Amino acid sequence: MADSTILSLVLYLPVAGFLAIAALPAGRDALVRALTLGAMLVQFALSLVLYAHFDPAVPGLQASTQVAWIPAWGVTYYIGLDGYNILLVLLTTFLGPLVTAGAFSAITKDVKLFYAMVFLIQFAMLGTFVAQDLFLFYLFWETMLIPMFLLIGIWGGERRIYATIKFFLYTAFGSILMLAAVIYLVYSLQQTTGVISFAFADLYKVRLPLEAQKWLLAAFALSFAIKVPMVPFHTWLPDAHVEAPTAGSVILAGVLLKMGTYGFLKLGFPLFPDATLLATPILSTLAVVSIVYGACLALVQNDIKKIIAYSSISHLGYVMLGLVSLDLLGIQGAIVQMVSHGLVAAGLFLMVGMIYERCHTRELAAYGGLAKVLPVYSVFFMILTLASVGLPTTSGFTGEFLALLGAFNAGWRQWQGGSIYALIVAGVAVTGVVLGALYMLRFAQHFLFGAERVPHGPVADLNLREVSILAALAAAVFWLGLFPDSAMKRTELAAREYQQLVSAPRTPAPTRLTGTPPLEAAR
Amino acid sequence: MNYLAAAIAMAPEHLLLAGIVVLLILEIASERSRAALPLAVVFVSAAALAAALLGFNGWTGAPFPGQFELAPPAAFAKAILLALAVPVLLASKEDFGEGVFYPLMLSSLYGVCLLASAGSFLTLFLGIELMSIPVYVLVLLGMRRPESAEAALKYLVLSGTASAALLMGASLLYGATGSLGLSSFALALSSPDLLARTAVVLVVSAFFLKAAIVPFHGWAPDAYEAASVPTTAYMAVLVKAGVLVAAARLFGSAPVGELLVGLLLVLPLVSIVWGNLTAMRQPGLRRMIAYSSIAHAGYLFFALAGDGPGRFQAVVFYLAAYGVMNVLAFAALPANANDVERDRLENLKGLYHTHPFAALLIGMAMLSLAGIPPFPGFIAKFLIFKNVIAAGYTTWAVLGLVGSYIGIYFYLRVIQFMFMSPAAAATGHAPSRGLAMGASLLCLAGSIAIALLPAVFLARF
Amino acid sequence: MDKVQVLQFVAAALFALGLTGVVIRRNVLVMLMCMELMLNGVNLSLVTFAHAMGSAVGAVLVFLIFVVATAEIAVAIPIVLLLVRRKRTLDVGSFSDLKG
Amino acid sequence: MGLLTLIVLLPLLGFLVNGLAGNRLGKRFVSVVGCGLPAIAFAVTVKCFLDLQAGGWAPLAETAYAWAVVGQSSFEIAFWFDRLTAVMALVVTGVGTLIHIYSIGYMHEDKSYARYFAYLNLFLFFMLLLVLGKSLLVLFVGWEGVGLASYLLIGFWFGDMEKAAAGKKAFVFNRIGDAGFLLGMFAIYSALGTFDMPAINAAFMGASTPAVSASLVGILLFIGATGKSAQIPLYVWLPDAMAGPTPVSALIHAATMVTAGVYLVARMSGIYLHAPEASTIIAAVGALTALMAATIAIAQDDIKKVLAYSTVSQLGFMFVALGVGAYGVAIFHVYTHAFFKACLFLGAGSVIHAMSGEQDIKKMGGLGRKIPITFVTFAVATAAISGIPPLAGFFSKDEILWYALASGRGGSVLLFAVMAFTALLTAFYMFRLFWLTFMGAPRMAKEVEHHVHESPASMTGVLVVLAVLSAVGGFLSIPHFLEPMLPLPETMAAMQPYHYWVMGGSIAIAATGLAGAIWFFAGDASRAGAIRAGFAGVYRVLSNKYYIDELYDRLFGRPLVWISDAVFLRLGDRMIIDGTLNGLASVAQRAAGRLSRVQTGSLHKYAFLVLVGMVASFVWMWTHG
Repeated sequence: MADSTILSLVLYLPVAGFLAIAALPAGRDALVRALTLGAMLVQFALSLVLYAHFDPAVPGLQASTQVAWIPAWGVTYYIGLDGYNILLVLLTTFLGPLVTAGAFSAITKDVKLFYAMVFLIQFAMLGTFVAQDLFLFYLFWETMLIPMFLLIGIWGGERRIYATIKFFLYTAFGSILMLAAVIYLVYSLQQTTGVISFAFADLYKVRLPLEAQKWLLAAFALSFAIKVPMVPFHTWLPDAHVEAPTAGSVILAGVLLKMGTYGFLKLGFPLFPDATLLATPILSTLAVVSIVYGACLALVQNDIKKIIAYSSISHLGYVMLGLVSLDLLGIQGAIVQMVSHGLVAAGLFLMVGMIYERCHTRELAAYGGLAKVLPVYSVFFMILTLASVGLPTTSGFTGEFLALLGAFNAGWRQWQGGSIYALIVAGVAVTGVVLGALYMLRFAQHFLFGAERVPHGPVADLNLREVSILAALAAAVFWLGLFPDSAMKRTELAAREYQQLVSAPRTPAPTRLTGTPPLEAAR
Repeated sequence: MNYLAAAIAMAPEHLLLAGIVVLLILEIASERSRAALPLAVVFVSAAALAAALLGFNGWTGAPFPGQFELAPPAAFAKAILLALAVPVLLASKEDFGEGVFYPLMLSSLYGVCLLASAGSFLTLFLGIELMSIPVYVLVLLGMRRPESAEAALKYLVLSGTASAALLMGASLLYGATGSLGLSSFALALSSPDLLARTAVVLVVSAFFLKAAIVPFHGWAPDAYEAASVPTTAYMAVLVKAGVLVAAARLFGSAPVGELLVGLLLVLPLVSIVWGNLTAMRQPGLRRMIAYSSIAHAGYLFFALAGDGPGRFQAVVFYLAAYGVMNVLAFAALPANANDVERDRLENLKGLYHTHPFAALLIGMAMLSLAGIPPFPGFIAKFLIFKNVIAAGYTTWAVLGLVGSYIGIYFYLRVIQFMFMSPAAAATGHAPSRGLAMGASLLCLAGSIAIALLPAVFLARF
Repeated sequence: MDKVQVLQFVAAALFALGLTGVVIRRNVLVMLMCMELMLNGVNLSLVTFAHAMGSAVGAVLVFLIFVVATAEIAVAIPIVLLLVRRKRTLDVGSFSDLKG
Repeated sequence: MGLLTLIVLLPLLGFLVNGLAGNRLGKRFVSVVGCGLPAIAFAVTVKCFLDLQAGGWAPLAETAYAWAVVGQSSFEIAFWFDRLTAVMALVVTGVGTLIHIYSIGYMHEDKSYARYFAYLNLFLFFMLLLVLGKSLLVLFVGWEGVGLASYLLIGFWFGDMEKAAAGKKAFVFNRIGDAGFLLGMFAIYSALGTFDMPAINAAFMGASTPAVSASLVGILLFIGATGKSAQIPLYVWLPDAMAGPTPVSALIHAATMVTAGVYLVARMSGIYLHAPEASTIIAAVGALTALMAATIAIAQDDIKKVLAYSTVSQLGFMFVALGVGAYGVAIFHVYTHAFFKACLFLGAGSVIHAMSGEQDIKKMGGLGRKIPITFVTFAVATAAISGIPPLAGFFSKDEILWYALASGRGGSVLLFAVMAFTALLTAFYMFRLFWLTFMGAPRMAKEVEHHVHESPASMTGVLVVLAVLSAVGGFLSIPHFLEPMLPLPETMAAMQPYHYWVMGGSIAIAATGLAGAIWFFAGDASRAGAIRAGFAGVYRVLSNKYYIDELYDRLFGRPLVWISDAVFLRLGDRMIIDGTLNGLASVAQRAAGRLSRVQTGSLHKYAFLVLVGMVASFVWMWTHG
């Protein structure tokens, strides 16, 4: 079977599953669960095949499918795998079964609708990653909001309505401006080159005048920065995480947040290189602020979900730092850190969910000495905590270390060039290593150690289902920590392309557009 | 003149006319006949089919030169609008118990068709009035509420004023250019002559009034609320469609200067914001939809700011996408003996648990109206703003998009009610009925088609 | 200032008068009359132009307007009757159950 | 798989076996695995040493695998075995094995027996990674790993929040150091493009000076060392680390892990030889730490606390040696210190064992007769640390003092004076400890006294071995052995004549300290009491460790929490960001209310709006253009 076929299968399996369980009569919950898990496992297996077949030596797309869709607008249905998305696709399909299995006991209300939504969001997320056409990308990008909106809003906690509407409106605002930017970009392309196309590959070719680039980058960056989220666009995240059901939080932290960083990596920066280079100081500053700010806030939370939520903000700061460093090490580190955070945060949220099912509270103060009562649970919790702290041999280390090293390298080069700012920024970022240890160990200490305090105890330790979920995660964490090379081999060419796209100048198109530059159009 | 040509070109209109006659005869013949609805459906679908055929055969010509022209785009526009009328009819069983409604609706549709191929202000005026006057009656005969008379009066008076303004404008154009052809308006757009400019203002504001653009919108919420559900759907979709199609024909592909764009876009922008804001606080579904349709009228006029050739396409495509979802929402709305109860948004709480299918359909409709992908509403909105930006009015486009952002909230609110709130106490909602569900499924199919294969539609205009 | 212009001014005045009437008068019947007044303004201007240019189109439209106006009134009167029966007044201000 | 890899992997295997299946396998099996594998590792290390010797001391190197390859830069997991590695590895595996064996007896009653040995093996694994690593990256992996192991072992009895907190404190303070270490690594990498330590040393020794200042890198790396090796300002975690089981204190917090910083500096000597400023700082910090810790040790009553501060102080000695360029000597002290300090801790463990958990030396005394083996071995070790010839401690400490005075690389009279005084204090507090514990009249409660008993053979045996080592270990001159790769600094000619004076002096110092301690504590307690009363203020400051912990809390701990909570969370997130957003939302709501009130429902209002609209349009039309 051709890889392109497999990719389409991977992408559309969720749709098939969605329709299948939609067709089922109500009340067949067990069947729905089994069916979903089965579909997810098959999907993961298929994407493993794709991963294995993926040739690190081939630049550009693999397993791609392109079909004319709306010729009049230059929109094509264009999907494919490349170094940018291969790991994220794998991550998504890997988390799919875990999310499904993780929700077996937690979700008893509207089970059908729930798994339908899980399928839907799986589809949308995969689509966003594999889309190679800006229109298609935007379609999937926005579609993602709907299932997440329902996941939080229907199965969430007390303040779920507020949280979910906040989430939707926050993200939708970014998208609206991005839409305008997308259209403007495509029309500039048409006016400069004559071809009208939404394909990334074609859009990379155009080089807009700096003035236009600034506006467009601002629009794209806002949308992505909200998704990442970067301080100060982050306040939707804690609420969304706290109110969301476990599965929601896992998907959110595991994959959804990567959309923002992926957007920067694949679109935001490569499309507007000049503006990016201009904005690098701002972006790197925001990244470091996110690292420190998120860590500090995680330090003073008493809701265990909030701690992880803020830690996510901090961890994704490293990703942004690596991306803007434009240093190969940093970029690779950023990519690995995306995946690593996906695994670790997802795992932590799953574990929070497991304890919440048993003890029905998220108050950190309510817990204590779990290590005695739930030894197995504690072992996995410790592993994930250490991965989050970025201890060597875990995936967290690979990502953080390389990202920081890259940022420092870039800063060093600029220092030789005469500007020390970037170097200072990188230096400050390193404090995140200390703060990370502070808040995660505080968490672990109150949670696992000290006198035994188990609300609604006594409670049973993890069952086989939960253990296998966490074992899979732990395995992935160590795999990426000890042998990251097989993964990084596959992303290397993409990282190089990104680096080259952003830093190397392109054949400049006529700098004056025939179209009206933004904000001068109407008077 | 060539009778055959006239017969062919006006086949949809003729079919509607035949339908009207038959229905009237039926009405005279028997008191309460069950055949009215099926007949109406048959005739309307036949008319739609005829229009579509004309389009596919690329039939072009002017049986009444200068008055009535037909070209494939117009034909397809008719086909789509008539097709939109079918689910409205299907969903109207309860509310239009008596047969008398159907001839009225058909004659109104006749007006719509006339507008789609009007060549001069005579046909334009004829079409508009033919479209509107039956609707006054439909609103009045809603009769499920005491206020319907009041609503009808408001609609009638303001719409009458609009007609007067339109005619005044037409007359001045006549004076300025010596012709009543629509092309005279296109000429006037670019002429510095005071008379012509005055005429343009009069005509534009007449259209604003008919399309319920702020501040000419006063009648819309009241009329929408007091009318029966199918009538509301009809007004929101087809009347608006008729007006906008006429406007598109009027503007043709005439270049719109900076200055006129100001006139053309300021008020629509205002009504986008106004409509979306006001809709947030509405307790009733129909009133909310009324304000949402005020906003949507705003987007539709944005389409006219785009470059010439694309306008008609954009308008019709948007009308199709917006109309199909609007009708879907109304068709899926569960029936209720008490019209007020049926309308109250509060009563939609927990609808997913009582009427899951209806809830899903309404939910989709809301998202589509909000312009969220992957629903057709998004593609339509995309098309419009693409044209506006392509024409170089980026700022206007950005403002319009931000305005549309404001709207998202109240659509989400409906979904929140249906899915995230505990079921409301005894709402008296009847279980979903076959015919209405069929209607909404029809719309669903249509919307899926639009979303998946927009190119197929776009290629027709 | 020739005849046409004078007549046009009269027509415009009629139209304006009608519009103002619709806005300021609170009596439904008067309102309807004012609507007719606007239409008559239109008619006057149309015939004037038609005469001035010696083309018949304008006149045709005038006849059309008569017909339509009649139809409108034919619909309007029963509505007013209904309202009056309910409210026992002709004051439009009192027909304001629908608002918000 | 090469031998070096094998050395590293053996303890890891132990960790996996005991960690995953320990509880099911039973104590006997656990102890066999837990002690057997380190023993084998020791054997393999010896084998490697012999290979090294056979190979004419040409370093052995082997690459396990490439961890990551990015562009041109490849990060490999590679190992390196030269003279320095040999010494460290032998000490780690040797002393490590001994302490494992000791633990069998010490931890026998503990429920989490398997977990204990798993952790201990895990520690060995990372420690060996640290000393065997060829590149800074591998070293750092081990560096962080031993931190983890010590965190887990300090908090081994996590039921007690105090102990868990101690573990966290250790980890965090190490992390602070690691941040510096990271920066140092980054700077090196940015300048040289490699983490390979031989290459780095070569680059700095080479003719062309690298693009980075050696002192900058040196200081950054040293910050890492202050964290791991408990030097000012980051030493505060070590005393608290005594919360862990005593063998752990012996292995991790005395013999091996805490010396990692010393190893790092010695290993990177190539940099420090060209970093005079850094070296000066190291010497200063070392001397200060040594003095400060020694003074604190005088006023401590917890047997383990005293030993902990003595460890900090001894580490200070080592850093002084590093600071004056006598790297071999520092390693020499690492080696001897490993023996006698391990012996002291294990002896203390034996005492605590005998005292059924009591650690306060005020409540001891007269144990000498009851637990003779412990008594004797402890005596030997005490003498060794105090620098009584010909015990091990004497040789290493004497050399340090000599180079502190005479080294051409920053030796000075002041430095010598400080270190000499510290040596005096060392002898004093060690004999105080010794006397209060073993001599004089018993001060413990009757039933406790009744229970006092000698420890099992598995413990005493180890004590004896270590005692012997700390007695004779000094005759093996490590500096001489290391000289080919870590040449000793040339000494100032002016000082040459004083060499033997220094030696004699150090003996005298030790004797004085001993005498002073006996004079104070041998007779009735009143004498000590009088002195204590005399210097009440000083005593309070000392027994409260100069209030450093409180200072740090006020300076850093509380402000951090305050900023996070009050500024970031309440002001930033809640007030500014969410405040703005909610404000906008409510504005929209209010606007909606206003606008819907325009819809009054009366027709002529609507008509009026129409009129307004039209007029406005006219005005627009006529005014524009």
